[in-house]
Amino acid sequence: MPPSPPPSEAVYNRPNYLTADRGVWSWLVTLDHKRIGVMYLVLTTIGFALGGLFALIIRLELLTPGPTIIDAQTYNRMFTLHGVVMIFLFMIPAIPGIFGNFLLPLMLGAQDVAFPRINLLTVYLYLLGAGIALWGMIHGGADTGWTFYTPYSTTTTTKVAPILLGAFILGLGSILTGINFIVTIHTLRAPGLTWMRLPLFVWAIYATSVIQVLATPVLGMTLLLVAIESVFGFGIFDPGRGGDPVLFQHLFWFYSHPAVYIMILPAMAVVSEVVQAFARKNMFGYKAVAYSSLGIAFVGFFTWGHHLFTSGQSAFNAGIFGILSMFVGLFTAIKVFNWTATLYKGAIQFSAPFVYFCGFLFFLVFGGMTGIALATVSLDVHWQDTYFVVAHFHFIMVGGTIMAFLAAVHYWWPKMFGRMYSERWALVAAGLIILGFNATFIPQFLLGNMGMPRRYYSFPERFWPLNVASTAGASLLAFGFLIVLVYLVVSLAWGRVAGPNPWDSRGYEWDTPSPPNKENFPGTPVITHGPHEYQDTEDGGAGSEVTHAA
Amino acid sequence: MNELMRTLLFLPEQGTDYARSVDHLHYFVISATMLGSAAVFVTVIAFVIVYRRRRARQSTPVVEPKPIHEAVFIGLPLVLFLVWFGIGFPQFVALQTPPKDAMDVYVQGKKWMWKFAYPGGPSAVDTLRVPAGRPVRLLMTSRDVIHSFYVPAFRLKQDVLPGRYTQTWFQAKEPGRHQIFCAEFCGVGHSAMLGEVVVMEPSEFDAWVANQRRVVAAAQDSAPVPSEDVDVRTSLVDQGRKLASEYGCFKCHTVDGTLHIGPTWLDLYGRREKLKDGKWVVADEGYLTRSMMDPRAEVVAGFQDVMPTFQGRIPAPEVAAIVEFIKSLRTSTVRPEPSKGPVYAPIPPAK
Amino acid sequence: MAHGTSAAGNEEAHHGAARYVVVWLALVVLTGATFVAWRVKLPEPWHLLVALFIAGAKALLVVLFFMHLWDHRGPSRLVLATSLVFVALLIGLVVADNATRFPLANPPRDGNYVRTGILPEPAPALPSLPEPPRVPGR
Amino acid sequence: MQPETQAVHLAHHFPSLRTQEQAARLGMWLFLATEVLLFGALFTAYSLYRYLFPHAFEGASALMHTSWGTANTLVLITSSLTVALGIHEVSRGRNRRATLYLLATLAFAVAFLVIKYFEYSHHIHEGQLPGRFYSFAELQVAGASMFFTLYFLMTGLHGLHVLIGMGVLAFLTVQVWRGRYGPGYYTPVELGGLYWHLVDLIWIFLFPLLYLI
Repeated sequence: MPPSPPPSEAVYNRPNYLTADRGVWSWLVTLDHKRIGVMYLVLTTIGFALGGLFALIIRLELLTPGPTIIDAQTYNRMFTLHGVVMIFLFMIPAIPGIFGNFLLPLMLGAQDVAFPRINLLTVYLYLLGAGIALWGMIHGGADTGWTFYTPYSTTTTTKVAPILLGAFILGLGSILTGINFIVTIHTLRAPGLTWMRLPLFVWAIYATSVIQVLATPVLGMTLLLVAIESVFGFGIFDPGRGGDPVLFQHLFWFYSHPAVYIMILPAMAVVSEVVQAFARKNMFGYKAVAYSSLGIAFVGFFTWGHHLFTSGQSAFNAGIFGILSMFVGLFTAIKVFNWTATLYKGAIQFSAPFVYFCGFLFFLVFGGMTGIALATVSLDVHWQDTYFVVAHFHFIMVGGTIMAFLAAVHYWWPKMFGRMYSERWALVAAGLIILGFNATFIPQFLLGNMGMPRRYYSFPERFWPLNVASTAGASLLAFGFLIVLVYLVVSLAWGRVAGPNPWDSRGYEWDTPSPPNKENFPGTPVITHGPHEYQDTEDGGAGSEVTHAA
Repeated sequence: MNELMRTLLFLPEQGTDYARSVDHLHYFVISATMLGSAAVFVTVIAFVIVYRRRRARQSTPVVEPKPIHEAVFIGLPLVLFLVWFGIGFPQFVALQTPPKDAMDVYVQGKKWMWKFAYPGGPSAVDTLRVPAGRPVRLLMTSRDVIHSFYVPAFRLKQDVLPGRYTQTWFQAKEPGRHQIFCAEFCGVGHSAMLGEVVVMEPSEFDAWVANQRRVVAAAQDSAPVPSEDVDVRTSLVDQGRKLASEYGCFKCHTVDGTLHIGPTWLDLYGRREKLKDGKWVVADEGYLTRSMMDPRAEVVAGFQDVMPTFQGRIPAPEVAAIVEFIKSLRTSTVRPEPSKGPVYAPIPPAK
Repeated sequence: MAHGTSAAGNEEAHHGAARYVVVWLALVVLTGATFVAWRVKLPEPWHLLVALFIAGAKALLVVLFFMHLWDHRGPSRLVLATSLVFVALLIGLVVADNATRFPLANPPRDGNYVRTGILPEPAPALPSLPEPPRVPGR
Repeated sequence: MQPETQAVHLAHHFPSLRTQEQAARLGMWLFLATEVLLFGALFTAYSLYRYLFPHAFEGASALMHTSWGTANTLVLITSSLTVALGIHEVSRGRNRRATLYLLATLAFAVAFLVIKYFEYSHHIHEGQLPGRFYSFAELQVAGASMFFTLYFLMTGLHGLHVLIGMGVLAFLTVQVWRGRYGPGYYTPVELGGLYWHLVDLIWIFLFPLLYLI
């Protein structure tokens, strides 16, 4: 373990953006992107806890083949709410909302995002959407699965409309965040910060915002059509009146496949920064990683059909979508190779964020390759709608996005709150989480191979042992997340003072005191070199200091 | 090698040649995945150990990729992925185009049961009998929502769309029994919508079909009033029991008093029922008929309103038969044997 | 400290109002043209193509001159182009799917199932299309 | 450009008013892209069902009042002209004439909605309604109700956008009349104009697809 900077040098910057103005009202009407990032941190963590609760109830129910703790109707509601809450309240808003908001202006040398008032509006849209969805859940909630396939979603007797309206409003918040970030990156870059000197975090957030802006409206329209169909019966998806239920699947997946890239691209953004900071090395193939983010964003729009291979879609379309899905997988492969190659000749500090990076890398490779396997059309026929698909996307979402989320929380915790978390507990929790994750989802791959369909309340005897293993893993995973929550909250008050740059990282955001001041930079910083250049940091090289213009 | 990999990956047995070829692609893909992730993992572990940080502010050289690196990083995975697609897609096209001489079977998915009908032959619920070695084409449709006909042993899955027909085919290798699942979420009974593919010797199958047809023909001759669907027994109560099983009422309502998704029918007729909104109602013919046509209007307290409406699906005489059957279910007159409605129990073929 | 004043921003300031009126006249003429094309009842494929072509021309005029894309180069054009490409992609692939699908997976064209090569002749009596769910009388 | 206009309108985090304008314009174009995709979903449904039910759509389209549709197209095109001229006048500082142009635009918008009202009431009276409510006797071909489902969905959503556009333009008219915007700073008026042109743009595509097939 390398010696961290002596405590005497670390000073807790006061007054900072947290203490600049007091009172709840100052938080409710703040336009400061850093405070909005902290608010998103609190809100999405609550969303994650709620979604996790539903997940545990599902895993408990699947402990035995027959009914265990709840009946079929409640089980159907549980997995629907697990899907809706996890995706719309955590996976999509979390990393862009927290770290995009907090770090983008710091990395670009700007005072704030382009439209601060719209930024605050997205927080209230998040609250409104989550409120309406929760109201729907309390009053019975939908039992259609988060995919709302018609005609089941339009003829079910449970209340689907509130959850659809909640998702619509959360989608609107997601669009506005996307617009905000794209305009910020285009117009508010500091002088000297050319596109090729942008941190890779900014590239990936830019790609995410492009998807958020261009894909979410189609979801909004589709959910609106389902609500209209279930209330008035216009027959747009009703096969009895000429409607085509597969059209809903086309429109839904046109959003939802790019949406899975909205979830993984911010994780790749975080990982690009973490690997450079903890290997103390510039990114191997900066251009390749930057352009592959844009590649994922654009080609990601052409591949939604691989969700419809067995849904009655024509073989001709299956061919087109199959080939295009291979190319989008290729961009992820390029990123993985470049991250691994970045470690070559580096100076790796093996602390918690880096452990999460290793977990992320392995799970993204394994999860990604199973994704490619799913895109070879004939294998998908066997795996579609089985636990293999459930395991695949949980490998990418939990193994990928949530690992990267934890890496980001640990890496930027000292910058956001000025205090260090306890390294020992962090490594213990990381180990538990990685172990629990494997124990939960590897059995599900095997269940998928055996042919256990997803969303099954009761299952034949032969699937029992693997389900017990998966439930055990799930409880271990939940325990790991709990430990992380505890020691992070504890570190807020009792954590060691971190000082401006505890990791001695050359990212632009580390040139501010921690926690940063309300107005990020005294003047307008002039950028004279690329991010993460460590070639002359030995014996206090001054080359890397950022000069502040008058 | 095939058996080893198949058991290693927990794959079900291979009922068709198509399943076998798909599994071979599966082994190729999974071993490449294992190799790829192991390679990345070992490289990372090696780099972490070799290039660990030695000094606090250690500087590192700037390493820029040479074009060859990018070419390999892009070329290798692309070729591998396209090869997989090249193998997988023709298999899928073969699955989607049944041979001309295939035997047709009409499949009908309905909320929480599978119904199979042979053109001009017998029909059965939840058991599909097919001859071994002969291609069988399934022409499938659904009565209500999207279901998905899934036989893991044949690596076969095809969604069943309401108001539309979808098709798929298979050719079972040798006799055996394989489970059918519904793979597209379709409500409360989604996990109970199981069926079975019974693969029989071709000769045995032909005998069975001929036998079934003879029974149906005989019943048609003896039936006094020729009606389009033959009622083997004539009394209204038995007809009601058969119709109740056909419309899937027994999936939610029991006849022996045990609690299930819907209220039990034992001693239901004439009982005073407390409704969800607190009102009391006597379960007479009117209430029984109304609750069949618009179930959500008067839901009995303590039960969810998940019953689908049968409005326009059951003709009046059949409604009357079902109500008669419910009226006959009184403790004093109920026969002791388990009253699971008789599904088309096939008559054993004459040896 | 702020460099550059904003007056130089709208360089189309020196254009007169005449440009808008000319564009408006062109739009009116095109609307008339499409109305006439409709009355003249062209043969099947051309009927739609001509109408869409004229609509495209009108849209281009509005976007370039009324919405000033003629003067503001750069990201705005890219944004509009990308969204149109994605809409075209969505429409193209959805219609391609239904065009190349198993014929019986589409609704019966004008009332009855067109016998295609898929079904062996003479096709056995197809079970009558089941009555899909009416949306409960809400 | 008077310094106090710049000081009043320049947000603290923008280096110059010109950057702020470029940011606002790019933000608006991104929002317009989402509107295009929102309607794109409906155009996809339209294209699919027109492919599946060609005869039903032709029969149903014959029932439409094409003359009223053409009138509506001319109304919206002229309203686009008047809003463009309005913005042009604001950029010249002639706020009084600009207000007149913007009021003319609002008048055309009202005219558009009135014509739509008559069309809707006629269709409702004839029973040419979407899905379950379709009770028009003469045209009983498969998919006929689907045409009217799409007709009411697309023109209804477009009408909603016309109403939103009228609200935005009304607010801007009041601000222009009060002199809040001058040659130095009139970005909000320009963005309001962009939104109105988009509403016109969508109708330009709706008109042939619904009335002229």
